[in-house]
Amino acid sequence: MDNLKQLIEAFIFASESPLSLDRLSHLSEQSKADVKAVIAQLLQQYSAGNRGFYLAEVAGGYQFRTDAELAPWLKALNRERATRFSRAALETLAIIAYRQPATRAEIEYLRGVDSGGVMKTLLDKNLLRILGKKDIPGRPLMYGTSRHFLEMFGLRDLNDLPTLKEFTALDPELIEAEPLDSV
Amino acid sequence: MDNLKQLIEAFIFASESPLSLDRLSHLSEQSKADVKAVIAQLLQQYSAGNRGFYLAEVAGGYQFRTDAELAPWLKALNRERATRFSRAALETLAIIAYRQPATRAEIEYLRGVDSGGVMKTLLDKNLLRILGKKDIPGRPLMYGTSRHFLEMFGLRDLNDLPTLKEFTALDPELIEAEPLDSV
Amino acid sequence: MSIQIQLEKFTGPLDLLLHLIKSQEMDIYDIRIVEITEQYLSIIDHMQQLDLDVAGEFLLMAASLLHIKSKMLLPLSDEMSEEEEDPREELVKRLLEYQRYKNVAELFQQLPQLSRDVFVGQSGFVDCVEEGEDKSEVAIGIYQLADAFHKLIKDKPPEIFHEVIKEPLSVADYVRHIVGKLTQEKRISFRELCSPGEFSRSVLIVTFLATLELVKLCILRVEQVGDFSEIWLTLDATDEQLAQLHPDKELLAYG
Repeated sequence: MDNLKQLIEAFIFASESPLSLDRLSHLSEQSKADVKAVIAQLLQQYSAGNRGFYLAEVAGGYQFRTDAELAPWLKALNRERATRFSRAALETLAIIAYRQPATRAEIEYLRGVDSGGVMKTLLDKNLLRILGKKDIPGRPLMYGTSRHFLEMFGLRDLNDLPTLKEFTALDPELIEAEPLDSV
Repeated sequence: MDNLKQLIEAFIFASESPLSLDRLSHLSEQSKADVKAVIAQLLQQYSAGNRGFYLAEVAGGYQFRTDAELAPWLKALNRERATRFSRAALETLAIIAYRQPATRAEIEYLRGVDSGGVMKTLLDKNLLRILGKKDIPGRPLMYGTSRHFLEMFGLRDLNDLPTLKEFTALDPELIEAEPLDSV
Repeated sequence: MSIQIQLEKFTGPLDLLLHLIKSQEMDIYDIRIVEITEQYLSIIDHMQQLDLDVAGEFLLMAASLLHIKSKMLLPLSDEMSEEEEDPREELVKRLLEYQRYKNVAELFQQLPQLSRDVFVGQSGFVDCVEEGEDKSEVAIGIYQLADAFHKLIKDKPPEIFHEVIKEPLSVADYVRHIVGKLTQEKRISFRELCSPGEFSRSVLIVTFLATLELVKLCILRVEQVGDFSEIWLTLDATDEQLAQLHPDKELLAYG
């Protein structure tokens, strides 16, 4: 290996968990002494100068980590993932999009779990709106999707959502039953 | 912010997906011009000297990535298996990448073969997305490539796609006039 | 040429045709259609002899090739020959276009791919992971939305919401109804009021509730001569009292 330092740096960078000296030596097929010398260089290199992350010795191995002092800034990164949803939020949004007006009981029937918390989050994010009360005993609230929902998904209106028929048309098993020339 | 470079480096490092200039400017609460200058420094810094990873411009943002030439070594790390693309999947991706928004009928006309199953797989892997419905009779769904597609192939944006040699697009009217079922 | 061709190796009929054209060193702009059709058909035949499933698309292309071939064999009419299209034209266009995307597909295969050739850092070890975060996050788009809904309803029996269908009945309406009837007839039996054959159970319940309500309001008098004998209802109110009677849904507190 010509450039062991480059390789060790890449291993540590790409690994999910800290890599021990033994493991690095095994992976790079180099002696532990050689790997250790390279790690010493890297440790020094990353500690000099203000870097956004540093090489940490942790859990018996080596790992790149961000500086703890940057944590307040980096928290914003997690919070801001606007286009990522939990499975629960996605399911709830999907039911309401297709079933609106939908009551909480209907949503929970389909999901099989309590959905109050998720619905509140979606309301807070302005993806849902309350359409009124349903004219049945108990007068439960009816929910629908908001304009912001349409904007977020780039839909002109709700008719732009694929129907279930269109969706299942992609399913290979259904397609086999209907050969192409007869479609 | 005392040390913008340190912060930007940490943001890019800590983010799951590439961060755009806009996003970095917003997160760091600094002007785009300032952030851009810092990124230029980082790009230079990481390209100089043999590093284990470099700062890549991909999917409209910035992300640290390992060098492709280290792949044979890094594969040994216990990681999730890489997506293997079948030829059918790559053909379908190629057509959609260059012709988006594309309908399923267009794709199947060009490939000469049913593509529903392949498209579903690509949608499941988040490489495609539904762009809405086309304003022609039957309102078929339109498909395009996703941001994840750019990330997967290390493309900055769709303009980064290689230009096709002697590319003369098939007359779109031909496709409309000759849907699969009538061929 | 060898017939040992496996259709599975080809992504479709266009792919197979391109292979044949290439292996015969033909000019794609001037395909020898008779030759290529024969070869194509013999491959399909061979597959069918081996009892292999030949996909519909391959058979469709065989039909198209035969069609083009027959057109090519027709003598050209003198007047039309200038304007008439080459029967191969559309096929050539499709083959050329397909070839381009086939090349792109090969190029994609060679591009450094994420998690195959190129790796990104793991962000899991940033010192600021928010607590209680749902880890199973998904990127979301129209497809993901449709997919989530499809999966949910696929596992569920169709529609068995315990929806209570509200009949257009209210106690207030029946209070008015009974008062109206009694104003006309002075005295009616409770049995007549309820004649069970004609009314649904909910009508009976509402009628009963309305009767009780009227008794409570001291508007109705109820008389019975002996046990299990007829129950007679008569109005026991002045016109003034009746005029003031505005049975209100909310007031009565029945649905």
